[in-house]
Amino acid sequence: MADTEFKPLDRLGIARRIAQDIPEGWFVNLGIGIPTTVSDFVPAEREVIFHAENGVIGIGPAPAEADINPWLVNAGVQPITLRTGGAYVHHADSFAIARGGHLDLCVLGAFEVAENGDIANWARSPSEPVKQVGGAMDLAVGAKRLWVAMEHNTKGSGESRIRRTCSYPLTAKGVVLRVYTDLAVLDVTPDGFAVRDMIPGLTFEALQARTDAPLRRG
Amino acid sequence: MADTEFKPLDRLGIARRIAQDIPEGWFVNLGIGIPTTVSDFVPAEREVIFHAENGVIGIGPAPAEADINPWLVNAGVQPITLRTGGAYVHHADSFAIARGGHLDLCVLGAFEVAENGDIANWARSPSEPVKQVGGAMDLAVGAKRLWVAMEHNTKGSGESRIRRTCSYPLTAKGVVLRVYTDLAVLDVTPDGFAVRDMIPGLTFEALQARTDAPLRRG
Amino acid sequence: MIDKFVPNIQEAMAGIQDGATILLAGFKAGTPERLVKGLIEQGARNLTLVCNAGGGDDGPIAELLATEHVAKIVCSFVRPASVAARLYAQGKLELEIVPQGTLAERIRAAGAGVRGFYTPTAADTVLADGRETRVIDGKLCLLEYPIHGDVALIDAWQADRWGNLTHRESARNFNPIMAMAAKLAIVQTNHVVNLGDIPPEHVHTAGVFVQRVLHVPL
Amino acid sequence: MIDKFVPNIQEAMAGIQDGATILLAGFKAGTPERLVKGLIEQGARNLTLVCNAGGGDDGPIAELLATEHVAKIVCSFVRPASVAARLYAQGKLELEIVPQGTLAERIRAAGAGVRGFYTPTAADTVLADGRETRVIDGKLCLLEYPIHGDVALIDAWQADRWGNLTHRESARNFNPIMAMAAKLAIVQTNHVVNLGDIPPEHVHTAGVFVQRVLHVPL
Repeated sequence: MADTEFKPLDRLGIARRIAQDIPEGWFVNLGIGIPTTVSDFVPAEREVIFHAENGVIGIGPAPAEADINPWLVNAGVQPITLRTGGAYVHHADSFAIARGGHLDLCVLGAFEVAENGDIANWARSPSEPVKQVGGAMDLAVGAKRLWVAMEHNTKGSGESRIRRTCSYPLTAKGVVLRVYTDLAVLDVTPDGFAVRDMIPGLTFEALQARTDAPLRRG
Repeated sequence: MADTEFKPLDRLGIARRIAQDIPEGWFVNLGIGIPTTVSDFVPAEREVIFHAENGVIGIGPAPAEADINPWLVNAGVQPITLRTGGAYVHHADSFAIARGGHLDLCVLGAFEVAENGDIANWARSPSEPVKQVGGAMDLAVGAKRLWVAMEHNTKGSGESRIRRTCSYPLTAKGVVLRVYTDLAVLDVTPDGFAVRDMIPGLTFEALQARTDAPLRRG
Repeated sequence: MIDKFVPNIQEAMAGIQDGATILLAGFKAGTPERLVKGLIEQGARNLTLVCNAGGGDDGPIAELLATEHVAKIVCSFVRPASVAARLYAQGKLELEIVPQGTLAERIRAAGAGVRGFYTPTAADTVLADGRETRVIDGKLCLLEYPIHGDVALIDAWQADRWGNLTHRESARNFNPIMAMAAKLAIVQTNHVVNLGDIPPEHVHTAGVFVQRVLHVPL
Repeated sequence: MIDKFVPNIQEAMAGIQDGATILLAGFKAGTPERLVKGLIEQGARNLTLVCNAGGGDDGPIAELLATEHVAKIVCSFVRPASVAARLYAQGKLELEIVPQGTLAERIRAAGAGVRGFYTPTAADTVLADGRETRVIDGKLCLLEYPIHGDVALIDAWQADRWGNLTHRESARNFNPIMAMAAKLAIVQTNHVVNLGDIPPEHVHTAGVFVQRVLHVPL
């Protein structure tokens, strides 16, 4: 099969694909990057309640420039709105939601995901001077389900981010349930990654060729 | 000196005596029994803020019968009012106030207080089937200051409740700073009880005769 | 459309299993009495009941205990004159006494994902006999574990269809933290309001913690 | 009459000692910028700063760090392009990275009298290297200790003379829990209101946690 036969999803395409799988009624936290844009693809009439670490429950669509409220930002400190039925809580209560198992889903970006569900998303080396942990470790272990959104391969060398084992420092061990990439949707199972969906035109073999970890047909 | 020369305080008299010593601005929790009535003797213009374990900050005077609000009770489940400036919090936040060192003072009743500051106020034997712990252990270790209000001697046999060591199960060790009884005000010091005040007509010797623990002149 | 309202008490109480742990909110005020009756009618047996106190000779807790569907009660105190005290004396009720602040904190810990914590409360009392303690910063502390509920029975003043709640005055007490700590939080509310009628900064218990709501008018 | 208002920034910041631990609230929104300037003017040195993130290239945290009065920063992440990152690289700033939820919970623990707690967050990461862990219910947990502040710098929307506060929308974030966790909570408020103007069920931070309030109009 020729690589030209398929077109990888762009970042918004990954977000759109994730949005398809979120049912009404879920409480969901979206990490920074691709995940943040997932909410744009969930129609308002499908009531999904988005949570931000800084104490916002029920994030609405981004405001028009003229309607920006400097007191109201999301976890990426971008201006947001609150939808009807939302609520504000303080930081410890907000993380009680995340850490206490009350989020049906968290979607995080990552550098790498391993076939045992390990996730690495905060540093490229343990000695990295700049440590961007944020709330990822709390969300990764606390949410009922953790999905990851990321490109399947690194930009430069094309290395697989879907790995037998993570090479970067871990965010948490054994927590990822599913990965959405620009090429496929992979479930983490006791027997490793199972391919649940692929983009049109991509074959299993071509996907495997781009993937460090062994894949199973879903 | 003859015993007839002094008149022990009644329970309200003990409460009144305690109220004299509470300065404006303190946050105070009052236990059940004698302590509850302390607030009646703090004039409203001296702003002392009373806290109840069930999440009330700023207890006001008892309501008239016609004004009873069944949603508003104190830790003894008696109807209360809230004074202007008061607030409601939930039970964990309420005990965060108590346990986190935010109360300037807690006044508890007790069966016994020992010269090292131990307090026993919840059971007469460790095997007692009926255990009335409530919030006393939290308050005793959490408040900045613990004062005790109680009769100096037991009703029947007249045994001293001011003791070298407590005979009943402890509520907490080494936490009492001061005891207000119907006979005296005693400070707990590194050298044992120091008499800070006595009721009119009572001599030091007569007080010592009624007290198990050795006393020092204050 | 998310709608957590249930039409009747049977649906509110559906599925409660024998052996379940029931968190029952209330401190006199704020006790969901209709739900307690519903639990009796529903008939689940061998329950563990977690509540502030063991109740009296009448009232909702006494009624529930009198059915002998409760095997164990976890609370901060039991009155001598109470159904609970008599059942305990007869060996028909197991009893776990927890200081009230520790009880609140253990419940909150369950809701917040805290797996254990150290508190000085009760550390130097008989309640710590045979249990794990450690000295932290020179203070003897007792290791306490979270109290998770299978079910929480919750009282509210107002509720909307997302399960956002307000509680009146001191009727708040254990309601917000017990809702957090249970897999299934069942609410009885005096008033039903439209989504958005509770201002987002005034929500006392966020809908993320609530699964079912029954309207029980005053 | 209790009156926690101070007339100017000098009195607000008076007495902050060299070596103090400063809890600085805010998540972009809710940062008390006037108080940060006041801290710079006040001139205390060798400070430990506890805040969500290390700030950027400008803004209040960057300004404060640039004065080199801060010896150590405790936060959940540091941006590569930031004053904090550069000072750290130069060896002029000590850095303690704490997952954001653990940070919030440690601050709340300080306010609530919790002496230590176990959390799965970060337990299986390099942040746990050399630290105490234990398995609770099959889950690896990390022992965390409270973060107490000597001073908290707090932002509010409204304040009354007892120090009761409201916070606007997501500007609540760390403000209520940092006020709880410090010996001296200094507040800047946009609005001054009369006692009682904040309804008792809508107080976000109770006056019991607040020591000084400075009016800083919008």
